[in-house]
Amino acid sequence: MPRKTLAEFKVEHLQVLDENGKLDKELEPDLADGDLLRLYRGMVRARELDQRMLKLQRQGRIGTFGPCTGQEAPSTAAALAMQDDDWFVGAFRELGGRLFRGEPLTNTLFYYNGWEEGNVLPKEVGRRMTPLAVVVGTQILHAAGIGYALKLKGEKAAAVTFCGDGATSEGDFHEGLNFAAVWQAPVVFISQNNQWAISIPREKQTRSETIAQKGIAYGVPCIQVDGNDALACYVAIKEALERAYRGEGPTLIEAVTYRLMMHTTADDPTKYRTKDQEDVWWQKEPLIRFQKYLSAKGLWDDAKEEALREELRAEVDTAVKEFEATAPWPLDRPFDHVFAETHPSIEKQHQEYLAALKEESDA
Amino acid sequence: MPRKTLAEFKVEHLQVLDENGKLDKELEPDLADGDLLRLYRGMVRARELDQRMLKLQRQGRIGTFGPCTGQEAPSTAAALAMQDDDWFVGAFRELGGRLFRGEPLTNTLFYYNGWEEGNVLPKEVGRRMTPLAVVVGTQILHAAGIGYALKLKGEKAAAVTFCGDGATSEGDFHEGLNFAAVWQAPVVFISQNNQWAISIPREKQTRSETIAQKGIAYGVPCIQVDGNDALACYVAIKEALERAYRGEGPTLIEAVTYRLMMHTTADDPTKYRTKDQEDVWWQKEPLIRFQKYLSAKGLWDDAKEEALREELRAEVDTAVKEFEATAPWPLDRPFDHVFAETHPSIEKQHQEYLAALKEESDA
Amino acid sequence: MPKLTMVQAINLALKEEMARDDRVLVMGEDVGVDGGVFRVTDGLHEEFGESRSIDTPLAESGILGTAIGMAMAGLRPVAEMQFSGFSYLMIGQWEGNATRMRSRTQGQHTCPLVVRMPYGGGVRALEHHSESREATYAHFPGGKVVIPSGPRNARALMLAAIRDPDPVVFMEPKHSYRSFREDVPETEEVLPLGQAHVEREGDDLTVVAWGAMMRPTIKAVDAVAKTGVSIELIDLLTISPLDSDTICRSVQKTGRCVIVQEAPRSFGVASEIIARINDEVLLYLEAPVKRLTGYDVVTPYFGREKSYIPPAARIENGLRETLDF
Amino acid sequence: MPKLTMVQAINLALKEEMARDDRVLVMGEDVGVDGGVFRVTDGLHEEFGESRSIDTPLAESGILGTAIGMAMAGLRPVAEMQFSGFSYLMIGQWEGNATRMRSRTQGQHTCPLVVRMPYGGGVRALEHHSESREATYAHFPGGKVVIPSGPRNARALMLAAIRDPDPVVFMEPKHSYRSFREDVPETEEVLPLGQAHVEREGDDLTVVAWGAMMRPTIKAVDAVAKTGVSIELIDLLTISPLDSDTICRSVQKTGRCVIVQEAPRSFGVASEIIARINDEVLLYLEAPVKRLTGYDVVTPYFGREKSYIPPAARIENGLRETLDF
Ligand SMILES: Cc1ncc(C[n+]2csc(CCOP(=O)(O)OP(=O)(O)O)c2C)c(N)n1
Ligand SMILES: Cc1ncc(C[n+]2csc(CCOP(=O)(O)OP(=O)(O)O)c2C)c(N)n1
Ligand SMILES: [Mg+2]
Ligand SMILES: [Mg+2]
Repeated sequence: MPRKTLAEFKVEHLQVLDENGKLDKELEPDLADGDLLRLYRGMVRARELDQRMLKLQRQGRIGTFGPCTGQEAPSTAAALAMQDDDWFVGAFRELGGRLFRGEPLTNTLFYYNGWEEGNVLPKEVGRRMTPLAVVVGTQILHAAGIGYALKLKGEKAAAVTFCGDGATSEGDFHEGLNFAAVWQAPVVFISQNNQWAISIPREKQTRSETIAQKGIAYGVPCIQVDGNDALACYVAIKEALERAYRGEGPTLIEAVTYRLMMHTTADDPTKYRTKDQEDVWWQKEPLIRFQKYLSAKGLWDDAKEEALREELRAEVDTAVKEFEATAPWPLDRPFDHVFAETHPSIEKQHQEYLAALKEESDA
Repeated sequence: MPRKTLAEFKVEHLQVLDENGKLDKELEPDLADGDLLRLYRGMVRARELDQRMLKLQRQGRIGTFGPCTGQEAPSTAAALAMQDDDWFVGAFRELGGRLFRGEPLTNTLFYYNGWEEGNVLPKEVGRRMTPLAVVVGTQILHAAGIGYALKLKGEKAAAVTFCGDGATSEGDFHEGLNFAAVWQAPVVFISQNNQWAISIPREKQTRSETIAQKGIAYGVPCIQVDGNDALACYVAIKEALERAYRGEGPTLIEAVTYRLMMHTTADDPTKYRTKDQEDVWWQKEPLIRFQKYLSAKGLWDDAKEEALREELRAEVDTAVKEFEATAPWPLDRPFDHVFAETHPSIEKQHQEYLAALKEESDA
Repeated sequence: MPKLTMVQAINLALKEEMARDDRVLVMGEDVGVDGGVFRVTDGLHEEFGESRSIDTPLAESGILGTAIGMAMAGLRPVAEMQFSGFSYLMIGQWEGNATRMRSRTQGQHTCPLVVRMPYGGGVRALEHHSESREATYAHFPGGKVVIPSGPRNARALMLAAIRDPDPVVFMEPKHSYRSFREDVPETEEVLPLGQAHVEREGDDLTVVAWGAMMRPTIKAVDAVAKTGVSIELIDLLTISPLDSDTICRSVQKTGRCVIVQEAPRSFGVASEIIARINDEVLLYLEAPVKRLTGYDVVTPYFGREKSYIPPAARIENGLRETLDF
Repeated sequence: MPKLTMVQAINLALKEEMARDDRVLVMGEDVGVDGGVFRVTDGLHEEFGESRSIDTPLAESGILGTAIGMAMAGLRPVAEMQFSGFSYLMIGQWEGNATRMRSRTQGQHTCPLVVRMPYGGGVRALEHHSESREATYAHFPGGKVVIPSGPRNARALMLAAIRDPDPVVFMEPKHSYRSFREDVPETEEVLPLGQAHVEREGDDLTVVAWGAMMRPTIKAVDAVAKTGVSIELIDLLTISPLDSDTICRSVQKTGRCVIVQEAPRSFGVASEIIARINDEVLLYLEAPVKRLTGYDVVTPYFGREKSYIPPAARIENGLRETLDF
C-alpha cells in the first residue's frame, strides 16, 4: 500500500470580458440590454460619488473615508444578480452594490461625516442590507447566521457577503465559511482581492496561490474571477446564488481586482507601492472595458456617456447640497438607542449630560 | 478563453502498518531496534498511566481528567522523531509524547488533582515543552510564534504542535497555519482527528473530506496518516521535521485515530455514540499492531510483554504513592506568581488572605 | 409546585419559550444530541429537532457571530458558551456587533439574543473553568448582564432574557446548578431585567451579593441576624444595567454595606456598587463599605480554589466587622 | 533636549530598545514598510530589517498568539493592535495565555511582551476607533495596563514596559499623539510601572486622571488654581496594578477628590479608585468623590463624539462643585 491519493481539487479562473473589452461569447451571460445598461450605470454612479467624496474630504467637508474606485464590478454585479429578498452583507468597499440596492447617496455622506444618520436606510432598502462592517471580517459570520435563518424558515433566498483579501486572515473568515458549509447554508462569500490590506501586499497576507482555494478547507465550491470584469462577476455570483437557492450550500468567489486609490484618505500608498503597479491596474479597471462592450453591442456611444456622466454628477451635486443643508440629530441622540427601553441609571446620565451641555453653552 | 484551471491539489494518505500488523516494507522507516522498542514502551507507558488514572478518578483520588487511550501513537512517534531542541507544544491528549520527553508520571497526577505543581517540570524537560493547553486551539499560535523565534535565531529546530479535529474549527487554528506559512516557520502541525469533539462527530465539525486538506488554504504541504500506526506517524513527522529544518516551512499532518474512552471522566459517550463504533476502533488501536510488528521482527514475545507491563505498573504504583505522599504547596502560593515582583496592592491582599485563613481556622 | 434544580429550571424556561415561540432556538457546542455538558439543554433536541437545537462546530466567535446574523434575520437564538472561560473568544463579536447593532442602525437592525454561560468556581473543574468575570461584560454599553442565584429566579430571568429585545449575557453560577432545589411555579413567571431583588428586609446593614455568592451570604446573614441584627440582603440579579436605586435606598436606611463578590477584587462589580453609593448616599455611611471578594491573582487550580472564593465564615466575619465599625 | 511628539517619543523608545537588545522586535498590521498607520514604528523597518519589524497578516489573535510563542522562546515582542477597538479579538489569548503563563508554570515559562494600542477619541475617526476600555484589561490578573499621558512619560514607560518580565498592555492616547510636544531627555529615562505620578501638589482637592484626559484636566486645574485653591493632580500612568497608596495618601490630606475618565462611567477605572478610597480613607472625605466620565452609551460616531468626552469646561465645573460641597 503506497501513499495513496485521497482527494483531488482544482481551482478555476473565470474571465468573460478581458481588459481590452474582448468578449468570450460562450461565457457571456444572457442579460437583457436594460440590465447591462443598469449594471454600467450602477458602476459609474459609484465612481462618480467616490471621486466626489475624495474632493469633499480634501476640502474638509467630510471625514476620513475609504474609496472604492476600481472595485465597482463585484458588488454592483452582485446587486444585479440578487433578488430583493437576498441579504446584502457588505464590508466597506461595496459602494456600487449598496447604491444599486437603493441606498441614497446622502447616506454615505452622512456616514463619513461621523453621523449615525448614515446608517439609517429607507425601510425597503435597509430591510435586508446590513450596515458597513468596520471590524474586519466580523460580517462574514453574520452572513452565515442569516443564511441559517433563511434556510430554517424555508425561504428561497441567500445571503451575499463581501470581504477583502486581508479579511481572509481573520479567524472569523474561517469560522464563517466552516459554519456555512456544515449547515449548507445559502451564502455567497465574495472576497474582493484588491491586492492590498492597507500596506500589506497579498503575498504577505497568505501563502496560498489563490484566495479561492481557501474554500477547499471547508468543502466549499470555489472559483476565482476577474473582479474587474463585471460579466464574469455576474456569471459566478448568479451561479452561486442558484446553487444556494437549490439548497446546495455556500460558494466562495475570489474577485481579483485592485484598490486604485489610497486605503483611506488617511493613508499614503507611496510609502509602500509603486506608481507603476497602479498604472498597470488602471489599464484593467472595470468601467472602460464595459463601455467598450456596450459600444460593441451598439448600446453605447460618447454622447450617451457624456449624458450619463452629467446626469450622475448632477445627482451627486444634489445629494451633497442636501447633505450640507441637513441639520444633524440632537447631540444626545446616542442615549436613545442603547437599549429598546432606557434604564433609570442611563436616563439619569442622560439628564446629567443635557444639564452639562446647557451649562457649557451658557458659560 | 474558457474557464481555465489555475491550480490543482491532492491529498495523500499514508499507512505503513495496517491494523492487522501487516507492514508495507517499502515505506518502513529505518529505525534501530532500540528505537522501535522505546517507541512501543512509550506508548504502553502512557496507556498504563491513563488506565490507572481512570481508576483513581472513579475512586475520587483525582479530579476530572481526559484519557488518551487509543491515541498513543502520534505524540509518542513525534517525541521519538524530535530532537531535544525542538519544542513540544501539546494540547491535552499527548500523554505518550509528554512522558517520552521526560515528564515525570507524578506531574499528570498533580495536575489532575487541581495542583499547579503538575505544570512544573524538571528544567531540561520543561525548557522546550509547553504546559497543557485547555482553551482549545490557542497553543497552535504559540507554536507558530516559537517557530518564528527559532528561525530568527537561526536554530536548526522546529516546533511540533498538536490539536484535535474539533480544534481545527477555531479561528486560532486558521491564524496559526496562516502565520506559520507566511513566515515559512519551522512548525509541524499535527491534528489528532479522533472523530469526536466531546459529542460532536467529525461530520458536524467540518464538511471537508479530510482535515489534511485544510493545509491547502495556506499553501502548506499536508498529508493524512493512519494515526493508530506509529510507523506512519513517525515517517510523516520525520519528513515534516526535515522540511522544517531545511527552512521549507510548516506541514500539516492529519493523524486519523479514535478517542476510545469518554471525552473526560465527566462525559458519558453513550449519550451520543454507539458501542459498535467503539468496538470497530478497538480493533484498530495502536498497541496491538505494533506488538505484532515487533514480534514479526523477533523483537518481542509474551514474556517480554508481561515483564514490560509489570515494570510499568510498578512504576505507576510508585508514582501514585509519591503523589499521595506529597504535601501540596501552601494555600497562598497563587500570590507568588501573579507577576515576577509583587505589587503593594497585591501584597496587601495577600496578607489579608492569610489573616482570613488564620481567623477561619481558629474559629 | 415542582422542586427543581437550577439546571432543570433553566431547561424548563428554554422548553417553554421554544414551545411558545418558534423563532427561539438553542445553539452551541454539545447542546444538541448530548444535551449540553451540564444537561441544561437536555431533551430539546428530541422535542424541537436538530435545526432548533444546533450542535455547532467548536468556535466561540462563530457561535456568537452566526447568532447575531440569526437575530438580525428574525430568530431568537440562545447561544451557549460551554464555560465562561472560553467566552473571551467571542468578545470581538459581542463588543463589536451584538451590543452595537441597535445604536449603529438606530433601531433598524437589532440583536435580540441570549448568550448563556456557566461561570464561577466550586465544582473542582480544570483551569479556565472557574472564573467569574461579569464585570468584563458589564462595562460594554448596549448589552445586558444577568445572573440568577437560584432555580426560581433563573427560570423567570431566562424567560425575560429571551424576550428582551436586546442582547443579554446570561451567566449561570454552575456551583448552584445542582446544589439545591427550589419550588418553581407551574405557571409562567417572568422577572424584569434591570431590577435587583430584596431577599431579606432589614435596617442595620445592607448586604449585596449575586449568583453563587448568595448561598454562603444567606448563611452568614442568617447567622448574624440571630444575634438580633436586622440585615437587608439584596440579590442583584441584573449586573448591568445596575439597579442602583434599590441599593442606595437601602444604604440610606442602614448606613452600612457589605458586598460579596466571587471575582477578583479590582475593577469588579463591587467597585461600581461602591461608586454608586458614593455618588448617591455617601453622607449616610457610618462605615466604609466592605468588599469581600476574590483576590487579584490568577484563579487558582481547584486544589487551592476553595478559600479564594469568600466562604460563609469569612462573610460572617465581614458582616460583624462592618456592624462593629 | 529635543521636543518630541508622543508618536516620536514612543518611536524613540522602540528604537533605543531594539538597538540595545536584539531580542526586541515590533510586529503587527502595517508596522513594517508603512511604519504604522500613526507612524509610531516609522524607520524601524529600515534600521532593523523586516525580521524585527514584522508586517503580519490581518489577525489580532494571531498577532498576540504568536507574540506569546515568541516571548516564551526568548524574544521580547512589542505587538501592535492597530486600534484598541480591534483588540477584543485577542482577549482570548490575553486572558487565556499571556496573563497566565507565569502562574500556570510557576515561573518556568513567562510572557515578557508588550501590546501597544492607540485608544480613545478626539481624532474624528470611524466607528470602533475611539473607545477607551482600559478597565477591561485592568480586571484580568497577571497582566499590567499602562497609559502614558505625554511624550516624556510615554518614552520612559515604554522602556519600562519592554523590560518588564510580564505582559503589558500599553494604551496610547491617540488624541495626544501629535497634539503637543515635550522635552524628552537624550539620556535614558525609565519610569517604574505600578506607580502613579503627582503632577501638581496641593492640599484642598485631589484630582486623578490619566491618558488623554490629563490635558483638559490640567487646563481645568490651572483655571481653578488661579482662584487660590491648592489642587493635587495625580496622573495614574499605570492602571493595573493600581497605585492606591499615592491616591489615598493624597485624599487623606485633601478630603476631596475628582476623577476624570474618558471611558463610559459604569464599571470603569474611576469606580475602582473610589472603592480604594472607600477602603482606606473614607473617613477623611468631606464630599463624595466626583466621577467626570463618558456615559454608558455606545461610543457615538465622531460627529457627536466631542461632548461625550469630558471637556475642560465640564471638568472645571466638576472641580468647583466638589470644592463647594
Ligand atoms: C479587526 C480589524 N483589524 C484591523 C482593522 C484596521 N483595518 C481596516 S481595513 C484594514 C485592511 C483590510 O484589508 P482587506 O480585508 O484586504 O480590505 P481592503 O481594505 O483591501 O478592501 C485594516 C487592517 C480593522 N478595521 N479591523
Ligand atoms: C475554546 C474552547 N472551547 C470549548 C472548550 C471545551 N472543550 C474542551 S475539549 C473540547 C472538544 C475538543 O475536541 P477536539 O479538538 O477534537 O479534541 P479532543 O478532545 O477530541 O482530543 C471542548 C469543546 C475548550 N476547552 N476551549
Ligand atoms: Mg484588500
Ligand atoms: Mg477530537
